[in-house]
Amino acid sequence: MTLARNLRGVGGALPQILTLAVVLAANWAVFPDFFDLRLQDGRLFGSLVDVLNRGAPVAILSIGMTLVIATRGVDLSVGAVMAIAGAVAATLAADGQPIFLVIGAALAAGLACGLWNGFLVAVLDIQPIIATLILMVTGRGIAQLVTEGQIVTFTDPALAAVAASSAFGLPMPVVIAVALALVAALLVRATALGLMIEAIGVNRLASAYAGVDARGVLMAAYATSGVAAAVAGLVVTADIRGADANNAGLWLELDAILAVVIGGTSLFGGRFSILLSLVGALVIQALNTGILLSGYPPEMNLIVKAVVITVILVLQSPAVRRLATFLKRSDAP
Amino acid sequence: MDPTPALLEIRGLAKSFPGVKALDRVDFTLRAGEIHALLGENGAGKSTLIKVMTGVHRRDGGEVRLDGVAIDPADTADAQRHGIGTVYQEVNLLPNLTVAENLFLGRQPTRLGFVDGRRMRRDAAALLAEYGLAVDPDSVLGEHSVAVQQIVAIARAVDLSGKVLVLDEPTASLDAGEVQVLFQTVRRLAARGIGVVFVTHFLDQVFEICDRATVLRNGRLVGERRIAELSRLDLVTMMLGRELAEETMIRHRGTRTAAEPFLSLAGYGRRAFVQPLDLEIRPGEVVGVAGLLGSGRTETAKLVFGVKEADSGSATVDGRRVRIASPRAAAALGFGFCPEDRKTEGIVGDLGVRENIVLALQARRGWLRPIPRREAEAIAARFVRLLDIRTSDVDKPIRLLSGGNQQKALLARWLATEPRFLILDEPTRGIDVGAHAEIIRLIEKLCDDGLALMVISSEIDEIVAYSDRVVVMRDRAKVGELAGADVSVEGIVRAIAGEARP
Amino acid sequence: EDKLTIGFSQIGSESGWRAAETSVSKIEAEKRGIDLKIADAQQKQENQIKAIRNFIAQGVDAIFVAPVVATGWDDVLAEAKDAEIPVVLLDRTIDTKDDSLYLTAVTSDTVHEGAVAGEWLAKTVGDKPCNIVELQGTVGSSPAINRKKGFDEAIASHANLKIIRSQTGDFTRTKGKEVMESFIKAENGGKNICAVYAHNDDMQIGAIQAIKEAGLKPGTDILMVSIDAVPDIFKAMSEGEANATVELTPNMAGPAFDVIAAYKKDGTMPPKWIQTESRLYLPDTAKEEYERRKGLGY
Amino acid sequence: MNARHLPLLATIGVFLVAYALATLQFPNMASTRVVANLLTDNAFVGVAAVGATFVILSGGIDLSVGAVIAFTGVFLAVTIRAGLDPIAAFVLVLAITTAFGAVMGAMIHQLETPPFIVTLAGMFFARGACFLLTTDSVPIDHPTFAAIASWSWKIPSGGRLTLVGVVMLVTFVIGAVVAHRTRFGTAVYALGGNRQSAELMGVPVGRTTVAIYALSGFLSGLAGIVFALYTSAGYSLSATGVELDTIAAVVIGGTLLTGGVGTVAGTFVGVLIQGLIQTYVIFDGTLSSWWTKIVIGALLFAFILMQRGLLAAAARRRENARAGARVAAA
Ligand SMILES: Nc1ncnc2c1ncn2[C@@H]1O[C@H](COP(=O)(O)OP(=O)(O)OP(=O)(O)O)[C@@H](O)[C@H]1O
Ligand SMILES: Nc1ncnc2c1ncn2[C@@H]1O[C@H](COP(=O)(O)OP(=O)(O)OP(=O)(O)O)[C@@H](O)[C@H]1O
Ligand SMILES: [Mg+2]
Ligand SMILES: [Mg+2]
Repeated sequence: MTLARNLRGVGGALPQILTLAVVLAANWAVFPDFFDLRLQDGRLFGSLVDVLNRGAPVAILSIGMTLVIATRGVDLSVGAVMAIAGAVAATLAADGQPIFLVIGAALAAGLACGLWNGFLVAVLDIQPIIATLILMVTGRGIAQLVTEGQIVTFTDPALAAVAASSAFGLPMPVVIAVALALVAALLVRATALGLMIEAIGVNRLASAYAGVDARGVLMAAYATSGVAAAVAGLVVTADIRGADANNAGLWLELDAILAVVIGGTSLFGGRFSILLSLVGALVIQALNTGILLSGYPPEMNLIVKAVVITVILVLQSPAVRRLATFLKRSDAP
Repeated sequence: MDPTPALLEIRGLAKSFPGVKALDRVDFTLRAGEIHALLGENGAGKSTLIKVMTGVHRRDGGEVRLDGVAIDPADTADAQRHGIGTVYQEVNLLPNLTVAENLFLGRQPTRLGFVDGRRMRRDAAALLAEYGLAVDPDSVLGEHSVAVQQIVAIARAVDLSGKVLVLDEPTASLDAGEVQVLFQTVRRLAARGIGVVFVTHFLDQVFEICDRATVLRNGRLVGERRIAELSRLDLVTMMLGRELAEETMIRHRGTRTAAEPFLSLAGYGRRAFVQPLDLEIRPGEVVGVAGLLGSGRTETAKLVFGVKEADSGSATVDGRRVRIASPRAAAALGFGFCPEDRKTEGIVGDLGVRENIVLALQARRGWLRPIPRREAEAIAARFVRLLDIRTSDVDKPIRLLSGGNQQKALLARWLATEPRFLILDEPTRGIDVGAHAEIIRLIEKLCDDGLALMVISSEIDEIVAYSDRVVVMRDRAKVGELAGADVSVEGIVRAIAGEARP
Repeated sequence: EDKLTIGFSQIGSESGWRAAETSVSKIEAEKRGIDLKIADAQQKQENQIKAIRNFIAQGVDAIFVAPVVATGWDDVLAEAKDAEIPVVLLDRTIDTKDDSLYLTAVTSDTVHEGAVAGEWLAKTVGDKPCNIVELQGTVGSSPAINRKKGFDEAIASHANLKIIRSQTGDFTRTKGKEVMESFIKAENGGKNICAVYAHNDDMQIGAIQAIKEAGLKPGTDILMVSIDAVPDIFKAMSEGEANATVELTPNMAGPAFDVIAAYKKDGTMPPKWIQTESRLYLPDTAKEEYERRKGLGY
Repeated sequence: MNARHLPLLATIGVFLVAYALATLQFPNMASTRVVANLLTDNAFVGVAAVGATFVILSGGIDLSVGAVIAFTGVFLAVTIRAGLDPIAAFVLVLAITTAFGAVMGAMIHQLETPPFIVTLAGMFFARGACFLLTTDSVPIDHPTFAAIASWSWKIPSGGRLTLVGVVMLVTFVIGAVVAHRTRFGTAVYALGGNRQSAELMGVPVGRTTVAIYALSGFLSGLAGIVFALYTSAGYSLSATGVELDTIAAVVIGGTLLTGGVGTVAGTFVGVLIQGLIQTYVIFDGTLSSWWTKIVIGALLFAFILMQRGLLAAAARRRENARAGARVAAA
C-alpha cells in the first residue's frame, strides 16, 4: 500500500525528472565534457557542479516561492530582498562585525521583509502581486540606501566562506540549498503547515470556515520566502565578496517562479512540492550553463531559452500526458 | 407499447473515470412532453449521465439520439444549439457577472453588433418576474443567496431549452413556494412538448410532478417505471437495492429542555446583517430555523459561527461570556458549521477526501500538532463507513465526488472534531433517501450524547420531524419561536406568514 | 537671481561607475554653486524623455542628458530647443541628423576605449599566439557594441590574437564570474586561455575570482584587461591579479558646467564634441590610484 | 449606484486628490503642458495596458508585452531602413504581433499550461528576435514616419496633444466598448469569473482565449508603434519591464488579478496614477537613485491604501444605508 503510494509519488515527479534529463543530455550534446568530474582539495569540480552551485540561489528562492505560490500568491520582491540582505551583510562585514551578527542581521532583514509582505497580503488583503511589487521597487532602493549606491566589498573570510567553502565535496551554496530545502520540507510535511497552505491555496474561504488560521499561515509562507531570499542574498554576496545592490538578484524572481512552475506547482495554488521546485531550479540553471558552454553568440541566448522552455511546456502539458496515456492504453491488449 | 415517440434516446452509454465505472451501458429514454425523474443513490451516476449527454464529458461508448438523429455534442454550447438546456448540480453560473448577463451569456441581444443593454435588462426582468424574483437584473449575481442563484440558473436553462430541459437537483435550497413556481413552469414546458429530465432526492416531488422514473444504481440501469404504477416503497427499494425501514420519522422534541443551555445569545446581532436576537441552545437539543428565501437564516448561522462578528449583544457558552470573532474562535468553543454553499464555502476541491475530513480537526489542534497519517486514515475510514461516502479512494480530490458524497464528507469534517454544537445549513441538500435516513439516525444518536444542533432547512416537514424548538425568521429578524405542540407544519407556516399565534 | 538651475537626466545607478558619475557631478555642481536637479531614469529611455519634458516644463536653465541609447531623442530635444534651453550630452552621444539639437557632447569614445585595451594586449603578447575570451556587456547596449568593435579592430591586424569565446556578463560581477567559470570548463580547465578582455571592471573582478577558484593565477597565468578604472580593479592590480584597465572618467559634468557657464555669460559656442581622455592604467600606479579614487563614491 | 463601479470611483478619487496635492506643492503641475505630457509620455504603456486589462480580466497574464514593444520598434526600424513604406511596415508588424499573441493563446489553451510561462517564453522569444534582427539602436528617418510622429494639436497655454496621446485615448475608448458592450467582452469576464462554469454555460473557451492573447499581441504591437513614433527609433533593449508597469496599472485601476472583475476605464486611471508618481518624483528632482525607488514604492503603497480606505468607507456607507432603509421599512 505504502510502496504503491510512494511509487505513485515518483510517477508524479516523472515529467520534471524527464525534463531535467533531457536538458542535461542536450548539454552533453553541445559540450561532451559536461559530465566530467574531478576531485581537488576534497571538492568536486566540473560543469555539473557548476550547475548545482550557480543554481543554488534560485533553488533557495524557489523554496520560499513554492510555499507562497501554493497559497495562491506570488512574491515578486525576492530579488530586492536578496539585495537588501546582501547589502546589510556586506556593510556589516566591511565594518568588521562578527560573523554571527552579519548573518543574523541579514536574515532578520529578510524576515522583516517577508513579514511586511505577509502583512499586506494577509491583513490588508492587497493582491499579492501588487503587495510584493511595492517591496520589489522599494527594496532595491533600500538596499542602495544601505550601500549608498556603491558596490560594497569586504574581506571577511567567514562571510566569504558561505559561498567559497565546501562540505561533503560540494560547494557550500549547494549544501545550504539542500539543507534548507530539507528543513523546509520537513517543516511543512512533519507539521500540518503543508496541508494548511494547500487548503488555503485551493479555497481560502472554505479553509477559514473550517477554522484554519489563514492569516497566520499566509504570514508564515511570506516570512519563509523572505528568509529564503535573505539566504540567497547572502550566497551571492559571499560569492562575489561584495554587495551590488543594483544587480543582486535582478529578475531572479522570474526564474524562481519559473522553477516552481516547472516543478509542477500550479500558480493557482494548492498541491506543492519543494523538492520538485529544486529540480525546476536545476533545469533552469542547466539550461543557462548549457548556453554558456555551447559557445553560441550571446545574441542567441534568449531564443535558445525560449525554444527550450517551449519544449518543456509541451513535454509537461497535461494534454500531451493524456495523449501518452492514451497511446499506452491503446498499445495494451 | 408506448404511443409517444422517443425524443431523446440513450443506448449503452458508458463512462469511466480513473478507478470508477461511473456509467455502465446505461439506457435512457425521454419522450416528448414528459417529466422524467432520474433517480439513484449518491454516486449512482446521475450527474455523470447528464454531463456525458450534454457534452461536458466525452463518452467512452454508446449512442445518444435526439429526434432519432445521433448526436455527439462536443461541448455544452453544442448541446445548447441542439435545444438542450441544463441546470447542473452545482450552481454553475458566474458570480462576477450581473444577473442579466448570466441569463443571456453568449446570446445577448445586440444592436449593430453591440450588446443592447437596455433590452437585455428588460428581457431579464421579464424572465425573472415569471419566477416571482424581483432582483435588479443589473446587480452582481454573487451578491445573491444560493437560492436566488439557483432560480437564475433555472430561468436560463428553461429559456435555452427548445427540446429538452435537464434539471439536476434544482430544488435543493428552494422553499415550498419557489418549488411550486418551478413546477408550474416545468408543467407548462412539458405541455408544450418539451421533455424534462428531473433529478432529485425528494420523493414527494417525484410523485408530485413526474410521469416516469429511471433508476440508476452503481452506474447501472436498474429500470424504468411509470410513476403511476409505483409505490414509494418500490421506488426506494429500486434505488437502494434493499428496503428502507421507515423508522426515521420519529421525533423526539421536548425531551431535553431542562438542561442548562450550552449557548445563549442575548440581543445578539450585527448592523445591516441580522437584527439582534435572543436564542438559547441546550445540549442534546435540536433547534430548527425556518423562514422564506432571504429571510436571514444563513446570515444568522454565519453570525453565530463568527464568520461576521456581532456588534451588539452578548454570547455565553457554558455560562461564560465569550467573544466569537472568527470561525476559528467558534471552532475552539466546540462549534461546527456545514455551510449551504458547499462549493465555495465548504469543500477544498483539490484536496483529497481524507484531508477534507480531517481539516477542521487539524485546524483546531494547530499546525504544530499534525494528525499522524495513520490516525487520519483511521478517521477518514471511520466516516466513510459511517456515512457511506462513496469514493474509489480516500485520496481522490473531493471535487470529483458526486454532490451528495461531498456533502457527507463535509458533515464528517465537523463530526470528526466531536463538536458540542453543530450548525447545519441545508444539510440534506443533495443527499439520497438512504443516506438521509442514516444521517438523521446519526444525528439523533449524537444528540443523545449531548450534542446541540441548529438546523436550517427549507423543508418544513424535515424541520418538524426532528426539531425540539423552531426559530422563525423574517426580514433578517427572529419573529418567533415555537416549542412543544406548536412545532408543526401549520404552526411554522403561520409564523412565517406573520399571523399571530392562536 | 543668477544661480543656475540645471536638470540632469541620469540613466540610473546600474554600476559603480554610474554611481560615481552621479556623485562627481554633484560635487562639481556644488563647487560652482549650481543647483543641480538629478532625475534618475531607472535605466529607461521613456523615463529620460519624461524627465526632459518635465525639466522644460519647470523652465530650467540647461539640461544634461546621459542618454541610455543613441536614438530617439529628436522630438524631445526639439522641444527643448523651442524653449531655448541648451542641452549637453554626457558620457554618450546620440544619433541625429540635426546636431543643433544639443550644444555639445562631453563623452569618451567607447570604440577608442576598446581599441586602447586591444592595443595594449597586442603589445604585451607580442608574437606569441594568444587565445582571448571576451566578457561582453549587456547585449545590445552601446558600450558593449563599441567596446567590442574597438577591440576587434585593434587586434584584427594581429593574426596571433584570437577571440575564442565571447559571452555576455551583463556588466555584473555575478554574471562575469559565472560566465568565466564556464569558459574555464570549456577551454580545458582554463589552460587554453591566454587573456580575458572584459567590457567593464565589475565583470573582470568576477572573472578574477572564478580564475582563482579554478586554481589558476589571474594576471600571471591569464592576462586580464578591462575598462572603466573603478577602485576595485586598482586593488586587484596592486595585488597582481589584473594587468590593465582603461579609464572612463566619471567627471563628465565638470566640463559641461563650464561650457554652460561660458555660454550663458556671453554666448560662447563650445566645440560640438568634448572628448574625455581614455587613459590606460597599469599596475605601477595602481596603489596611489586606488587611494585617490576610494572616496569618490564608486 | 452600482457596486461594480465603486473601485473605479475610488481610483479616480485617489488620483484627483493626489493631483491636487501635487499641484499645491508644485503649481507648475497644473499646466496643460504637464497634463498633455502625461498623455504623451504614457501613451505606449496605456495602449499596452488595455491589452493587459483583457488578459487579466480573463484570469491570465501576459509577460511578453515589453519584449513585443521592443520587437515592433526594431522590426519597423530595420524594415523601413531597408526601404519598406512605414504604413506597410505598420500593417505587417501588427499582423506579426497579433499572430504571435494568437499562438501564445493557442498554446495556453491547447497545452493547458499556465499563461505565466507561455508568455515568459514569448518574452524571451520576442526579445531574442530583436537581437537577431540587430543589436544596434536604429533610427527611423523616413518623411512619412516623421510626419506622423510630429502630428500634434496645440491646446491652450502651451500643451501639445500629440498623435500618440490621441491613439491611447482612442484605444481606451474602443477597449472599454469592447469590454463592456460586446459578447466577446462578456465572454472575457466569464472566463475570468470561473473557467469551468463559463465552459458549462457554453462560452467558447478556446476561441476566446486565443482572441484575448491575439488582442494583447495586437495592442502590444500598436504600443510598439506608438513607442517607435515617440522615439523615432527601434532598440532591442527598450521597454524592459513594461509588462510589470502595465500589470500594475491594471491592478491599481481596480482589476482583480484573479480575473473577472475590473474595468478598462480603471486601467486608464491606473496609468495616469503611475505617470503622476513619475512626474512628481521628477519635479522634486532632489532624489537620489535609491530614494527615487523608495519614494515610488511608498507612493504606490499610499495609493493602494487610500483606495482600500475609500472602498471600505463606501462599503460601510452602503451597508448603513441599507440598514437605514430596513429600519424605515419596519
Ligand atoms: N470527473 C470525475 N473524475 C473522477 N470520478 C468522477 C468524476 N465525476 C464523477 N466521478 C465519480 O463518478 C461516480 C458518479 O458520480 P455522479 O456525480 O454521477 O453521481 P450522482 O448520481 O450525481 O450522485 P449525487 O446524487 O450525489 O449527485 C462517483 O463515484 C464519482 O466519484
Ligand atoms: N426573492 C428574492 N428577491 C430578492 N432578493 C432576495 C430574494 N431572496 C433572497 N434575496 C436576497 O438574498 C440575500 C441572502 O439571504 P439569506 O442567504 O440570508 O437567505 P436564507 O434565509 O438563508 O435563505 P436561503 O439560504 O434559502 O437563500 C438576502 O439579502 C436577500 O436580499
Ligand atoms: Mg449528482
Ligand atoms: Mg440560506
